[in-house]
Amino acid sequence: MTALFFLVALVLLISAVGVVASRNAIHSALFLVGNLMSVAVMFAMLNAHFLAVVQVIVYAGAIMVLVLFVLMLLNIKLENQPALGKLVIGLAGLGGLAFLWMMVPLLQRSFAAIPQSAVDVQGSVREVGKLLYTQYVFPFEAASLLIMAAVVGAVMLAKRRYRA
Amino acid sequence: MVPVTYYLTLSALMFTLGIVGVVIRRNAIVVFMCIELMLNAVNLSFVALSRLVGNLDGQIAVFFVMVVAAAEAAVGLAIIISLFRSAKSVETSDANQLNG
Amino acid sequence: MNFDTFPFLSSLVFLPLVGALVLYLLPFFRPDHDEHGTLSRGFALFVSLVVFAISLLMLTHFDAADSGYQFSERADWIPYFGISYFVGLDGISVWLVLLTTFLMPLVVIASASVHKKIRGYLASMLVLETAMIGTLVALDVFLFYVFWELMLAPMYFIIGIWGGKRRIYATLKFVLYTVVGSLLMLVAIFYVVWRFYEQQGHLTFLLDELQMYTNLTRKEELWMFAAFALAFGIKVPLFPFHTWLPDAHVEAPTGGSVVLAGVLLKMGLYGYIRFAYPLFPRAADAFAPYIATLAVIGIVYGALVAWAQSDIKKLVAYSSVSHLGYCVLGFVAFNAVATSGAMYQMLNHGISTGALFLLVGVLYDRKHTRLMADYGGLAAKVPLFAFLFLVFTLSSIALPLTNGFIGEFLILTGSFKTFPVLTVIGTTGVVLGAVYMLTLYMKTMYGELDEGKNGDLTDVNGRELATFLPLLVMVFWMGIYPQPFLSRMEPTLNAYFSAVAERRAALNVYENDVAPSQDIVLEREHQQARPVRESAAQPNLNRAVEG
Amino acid sequence: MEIVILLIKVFVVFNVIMGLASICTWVERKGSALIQDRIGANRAGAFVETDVFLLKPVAFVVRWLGILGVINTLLCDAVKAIFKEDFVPEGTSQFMHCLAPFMAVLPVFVSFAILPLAPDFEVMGYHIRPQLATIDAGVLFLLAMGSIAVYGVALAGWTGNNKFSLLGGLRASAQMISYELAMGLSIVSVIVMYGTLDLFEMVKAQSSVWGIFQSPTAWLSFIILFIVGMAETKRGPFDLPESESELVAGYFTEYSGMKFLVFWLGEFAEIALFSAIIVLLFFGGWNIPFVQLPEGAWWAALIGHLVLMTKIMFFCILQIVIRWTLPRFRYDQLMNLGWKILLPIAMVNLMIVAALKVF
Amino acid sequence: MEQNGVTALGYIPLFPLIGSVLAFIIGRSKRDAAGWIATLASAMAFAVVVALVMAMPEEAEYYYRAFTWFSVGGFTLDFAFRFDHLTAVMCLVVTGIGSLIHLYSVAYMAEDEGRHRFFAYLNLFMFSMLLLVLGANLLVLFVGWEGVGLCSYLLIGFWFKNLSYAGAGRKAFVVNRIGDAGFLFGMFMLYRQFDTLDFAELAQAISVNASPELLPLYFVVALCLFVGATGKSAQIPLFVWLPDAMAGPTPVSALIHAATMVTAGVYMMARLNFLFDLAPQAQAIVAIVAVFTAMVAALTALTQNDIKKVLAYSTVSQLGFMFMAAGAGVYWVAVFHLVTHAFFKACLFLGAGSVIHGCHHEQDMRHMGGLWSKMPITAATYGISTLAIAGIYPLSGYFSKHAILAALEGGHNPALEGLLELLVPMASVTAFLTAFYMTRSFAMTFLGSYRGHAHPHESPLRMTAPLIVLAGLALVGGLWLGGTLPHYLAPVLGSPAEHGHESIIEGLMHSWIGIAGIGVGLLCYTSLSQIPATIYRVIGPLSTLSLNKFYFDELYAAVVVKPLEAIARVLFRVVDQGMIDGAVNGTAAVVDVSGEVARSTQTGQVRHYAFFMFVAALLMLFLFVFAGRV
Repeated sequence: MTALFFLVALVLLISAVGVVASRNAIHSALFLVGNLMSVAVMFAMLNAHFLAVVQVIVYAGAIMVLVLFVLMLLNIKLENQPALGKLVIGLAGLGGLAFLWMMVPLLQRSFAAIPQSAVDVQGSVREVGKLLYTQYVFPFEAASLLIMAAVVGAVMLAKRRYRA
Repeated sequence: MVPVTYYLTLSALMFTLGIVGVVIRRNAIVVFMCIELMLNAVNLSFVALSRLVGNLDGQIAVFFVMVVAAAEAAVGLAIIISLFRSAKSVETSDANQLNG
Repeated sequence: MNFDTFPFLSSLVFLPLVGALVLYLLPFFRPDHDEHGTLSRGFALFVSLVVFAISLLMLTHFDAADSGYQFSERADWIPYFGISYFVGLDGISVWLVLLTTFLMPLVVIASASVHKKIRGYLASMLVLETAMIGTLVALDVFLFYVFWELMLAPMYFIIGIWGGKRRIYATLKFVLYTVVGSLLMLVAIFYVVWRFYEQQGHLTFLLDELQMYTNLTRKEELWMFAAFALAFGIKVPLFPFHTWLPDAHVEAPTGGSVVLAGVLLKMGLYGYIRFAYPLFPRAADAFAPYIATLAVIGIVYGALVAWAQSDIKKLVAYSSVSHLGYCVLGFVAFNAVATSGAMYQMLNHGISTGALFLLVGVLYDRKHTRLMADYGGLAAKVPLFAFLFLVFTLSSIALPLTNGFIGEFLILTGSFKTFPVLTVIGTTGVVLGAVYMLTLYMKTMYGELDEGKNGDLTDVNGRELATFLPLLVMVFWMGIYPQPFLSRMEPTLNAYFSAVAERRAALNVYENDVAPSQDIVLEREHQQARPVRESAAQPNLNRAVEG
Repeated sequence: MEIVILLIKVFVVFNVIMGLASICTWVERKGSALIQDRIGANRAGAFVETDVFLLKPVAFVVRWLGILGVINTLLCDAVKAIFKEDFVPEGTSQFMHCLAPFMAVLPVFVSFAILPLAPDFEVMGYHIRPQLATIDAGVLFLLAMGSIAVYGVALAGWTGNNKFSLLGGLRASAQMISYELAMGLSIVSVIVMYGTLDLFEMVKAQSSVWGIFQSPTAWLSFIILFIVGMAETKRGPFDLPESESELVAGYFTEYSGMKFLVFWLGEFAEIALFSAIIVLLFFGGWNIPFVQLPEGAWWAALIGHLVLMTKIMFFCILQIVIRWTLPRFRYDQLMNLGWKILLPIAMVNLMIVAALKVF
Repeated sequence: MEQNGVTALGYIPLFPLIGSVLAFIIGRSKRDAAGWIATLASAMAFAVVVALVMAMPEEAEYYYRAFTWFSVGGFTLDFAFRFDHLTAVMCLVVTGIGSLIHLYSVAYMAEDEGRHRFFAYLNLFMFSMLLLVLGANLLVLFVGWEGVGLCSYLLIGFWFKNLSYAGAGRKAFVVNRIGDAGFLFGMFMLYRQFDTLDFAELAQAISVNASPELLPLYFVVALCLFVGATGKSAQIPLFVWLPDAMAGPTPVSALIHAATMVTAGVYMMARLNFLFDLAPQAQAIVAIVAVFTAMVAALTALTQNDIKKVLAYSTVSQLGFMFMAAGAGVYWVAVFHLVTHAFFKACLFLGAGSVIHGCHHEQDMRHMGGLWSKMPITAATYGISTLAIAGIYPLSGYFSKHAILAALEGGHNPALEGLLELLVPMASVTAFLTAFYMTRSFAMTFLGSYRGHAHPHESPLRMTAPLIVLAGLALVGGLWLGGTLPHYLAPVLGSPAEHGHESIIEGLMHSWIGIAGIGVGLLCYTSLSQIPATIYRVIGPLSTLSLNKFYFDELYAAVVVKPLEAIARVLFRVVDQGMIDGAVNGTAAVVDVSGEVARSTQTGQVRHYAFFMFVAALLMLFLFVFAGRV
């Protein structure tokens, strides 16, 4: 199990680096798809099956398709400007390292102590569905409203305004 | 059973990459993708912690994060398209009219 | 209509405001808006005269022997914060109110030279009068501050709209300068009220209560007094803060200058008397020599710079810096003779400088220039004007039998007791005063008349004379027989001195047995940066001491 | 031991897919010829002689098989595809160009994993359940794979580096996305009907009566699913993306050789996939009406499998027949059908099924 | 002293005040009436004074309290008058000579169209002078003191069309004001020490605590008051305004700069004799300054060509003599000389006035000469007065001047011991010079041949009558007053040392200085006219020095006036505009610049904003993580 974990983790990180580092937007999009897939696998390993599938459907299936659509429609040329100066990359990297340097020990300290709970929670569609429609029904409806708004917004924004 | 700290460290790494990506990259869509990356990192830690704690709330949270991410993607990309239509390029550095 | 319950002060304060409003609404009543403003001028004059009449009536009912607040009216304004509408009058403020109501009609008459938007001008004047009387009679610190700030608004418009060429710069500088000072004062007021609340448990803005029960340590007192001193120092143009005055005067219209010099400058010193000294007696003593030095510098500096001026109005402006230097020196000397001299000199300055500005206004209306070089040898052409100008010049350089002399003599005699050396330097101001005023008089009035430029000059007309006659009478009356004025100030001043002395003693008592512990407490608190400041224990301690 | 069973299962499933796909290609070519009253592909003669003595028996077998014509055409196609020049249009990245067909085909193959091919049976002491992966989410996995398929098409269109293939790719993905909705809803109504997500349980639930008769509107779901199936495979009346007169061959105009073969096989695999889904969901999978086979017997499982296969072949042929009979949709009719007809009906159907389920 | 006293005292100053107001108002329409109203008013005042002097019992003094001027915090001050012998003498002089001069100036100013203003100022002057003299406390005296300064300003600058005359008026007023400042210091110190300014109370308080440690206070107060006196009575430091004061009409010079105003200083020292007696060193200083003033003034008068300037310097010199007497501690002699000087100096000035009037405003002596025949009365009276001032025996000048020299030698004042050998000879030399320049002026105007181009004529009776009266007083005054004055002033100034009655011969013997002066003067300016020319050549630079009044004016201008003007300009330009305004505008500029800096962070680049957010988040995290532990 841990071997699988490290493998998937590796894929995940490589694809993440790929997203950030690749010069061509399409490549980074594909890397992101790979990343999302590996996250889905992670979910599956954590018994969150419903989430894994939903992750694939929502992220890989819908969002990335949109991204690819946009990329292809706008036929983004390669990043013609030179990559940002060394200073900015260095600085950002430094910031990232600092963040890690602080965050990782913090996580270690705060969560290592908590014992692994006995209940082996199963993220199956049934359990999640049951919980979703009983306890979290209000947020669920709110989410649907949000999506409605997003759709209307997207249409309004992207609709080509024909000169009257 | 893989200890939870591994997952958290992994998500932290991913999150950092996301942030660095956002700060470094010039192309709006790549920035958008990096944000998706960060969101995924958060989802991962959610699920890991929900397993640690033993109830499904974490997973419900991830569900809603995905909903929001989807909505955000729709609107974000619409913006990028309208941006492209006006600024003829998706480089964030070109869209700096709101300065001064 | 028995007069002991008639609300004198409130009517004095709010009548002009009502007048201003009616003036504002005038065009709605009389659609055929009178083009050259005679209707609005007449109405404004009527309002100001009524207010003056009421103030005279009040004066007759003013009991000279009573040292406390008379005609006081009190009502809760914002009970939650302990702010109340508490107005009262005593020996200190009675004559200043009279001066305001006395000058206002003259200013309105003198407003004939203003032609554009006359209604707005008169309305601002009336609002200004409300603010001025309000400031003088307010005994609630908050109410005082409200009127204090309200004074600025109309003045801003008067200088800003009807002023000379550089009016925007001048009025902005004037307002900003004063506001900065008064904001510091506001902070100080809140601090004092807060300390009062800490010690007494309830909020109040009443000056008397604050003065009686707020126990401050010496360090706090110094800071508070410094804030008050700065705010009032800017208003009375004390030496380093005076640069707004010449600009404001040069650019202000005649009426604006008269009011600004006549009354507004007195507010600063009145502030010292009414608020700064009673609230912080010990700090006042500590600051007294410095303020006195600044005052004397102001006298000599004002006189010298006035001598170097070529613009008449600027010369008179700097002369008022010098005259008010005397008033401050007199007050800071803090003994019966000097302080009553200072208060008397405030009235004189109001009259003589007010008259001088009106005179300059007369010249400006005819020749539209304020430079001395443009005039010369006018005495032959306009003898009556020359005579009036002579009388007011003499009053300004404090010639005996004119009002200036009494004030100046009292100030110098009184302050010689406390600051001998400073008074000696101050007296040179008397000589320098004679130098620049007579130079002004000589350059404008004597010498050859240049027919070309000033040939067509017309002498003072009836309207203008109407503004000068009352001032003339006051100059000689206050010069020859000042007793009625002084006798009304006397009891209040004595009570005032004893109150401040007694307060100083009480604070010293509070200082040496309670305060030290409190200071240590303060120091300790600062070190540990403990968020919650325990102050519960203090109040009962103080009450023990007080009781 | 499980690994071995697993491997066997994988082998079996792979063969099923490839078998179905290749047969379909042949059926397509012969069927369309039959419909259009012409002789189908018969040229791919198997007339092979060889003077090498050793190879003679092989040649004989090939000639005999050739008679059947089926294998022969398939072999010839395969051989043709392999030897054709593998052309990559310049201007696009070579990697992307190769990646596209696989991204298109991968989901289809992966989807077969969850399809149960026969009732479970006992053999040599092992209880074998002929379903490659029993995922808890079950049918949802199908939906997931459906949405992944869009990538392949989109990428293919884009790497073609010309306006026509790009437009073709976009139209194809747009079509697939819009019909996914209807598919999702109809599958959800099925899930509501059976109460489970796992296909195996679904087929079990149909042992008594086929799915289509279980609830009054089941036939409606069947029809929607069938239409969506046609649309997803971009064939039949819905083959707008690749064969529009002006789009030349749609998104895979630039593909030739092996990559074209992958696309083509993928397409037929998809036909097989959708017929399988329809059969499993609505036509009782391996259940023969009114006949109750004994549980667990290996021969019963074999019969069940064969029954399943015949049903799937029937629907494949049905689809192919529909393709060569109905005229092509106009793009707006296509979208109109997808969004304004199928979607509302699917929603109503879902509501009715849910209502029935509750009361 | 009875409380409200004699209201008549109030009338004395009241008449000139009413006269001044009436003259101004009525004069605006009827110019001539103004003159007569003014003269009438001063005459009536004179009449009241004479009546009071007659009615006053020997030792008594009148006191009249008009009203309490102001009472503030324990310091009450009444507007009150005192009338004792000293005041009586001064009032007689002021009102007497004043009325004569009014009469004279009615004629003198006959054709000047601003004469109503002139007479109003003249009466106002009389009012102030009477206030000064009658004042019962230092403050009322000070009121009169400044009032007189004001009137001299107005009268000197009467012909204001000429800017230099106006300048002279201003100069007079400013110099007086400087003196008054000194006077004020004196008053403050007295008030601070004794809380009162009333003469009676002061005298009583000072006599009570004449303790040694107060002596330095008395010295300083005496000096300050003397500074005031120098301002008013034109002594060394502050005498520069008197010569320029000649810019005013001649009657003004006669009244103000000869008889009344300039003597105020002497009167003040006489009035405060109890104070000055306690400060011998101060008196010594007074004497020294007086002698030097006399000497310098006499030397300057030698070379003046303007007849009024000569008389002006002679006044300064004679005042020097009066202060010598006061400095020596013998006040009645000072008053005696004051009175006699009033007589002959007024007569001299009026004579000069009638000469100028006759020669149609010609003031330069070089254009006169030989007027003896044309203006006999003026010449005669002028001659008598010249003899009087020179100190010839029977005339008043001799008695007072002789008394001064005697007093100086007498040496009542201990502090003067050492200096006497220097002072007495200087005094006598000055007396000789006085006689010399007076005869020079007499000779140049009246003797020899007429050098001017106008045709002089005798002045009308109204001008010559006062001349005759004054000349008569000059003649007989000395004898009469010499005897009666010391006893009359005894109650106020203390009884004088008795001195024998001289015979005529002794008188002539003692006045040898005067005779010698006149002789030499006549010799030089009648027959041997070339002698003065040669003398001038010999002492060349000295003469130019004296001609330009020892450059005092230029000195003051350079030392005081110019630097002050420069400082004023610098203060205004550099300090006011530059520093303070600079600071104010500076803060505004600072705000502006900081605004600009803040604006530069808004680059419009989304990346930058993202980065800022990231850094901020890092900081927050850092705080969160490490705050707990630090």
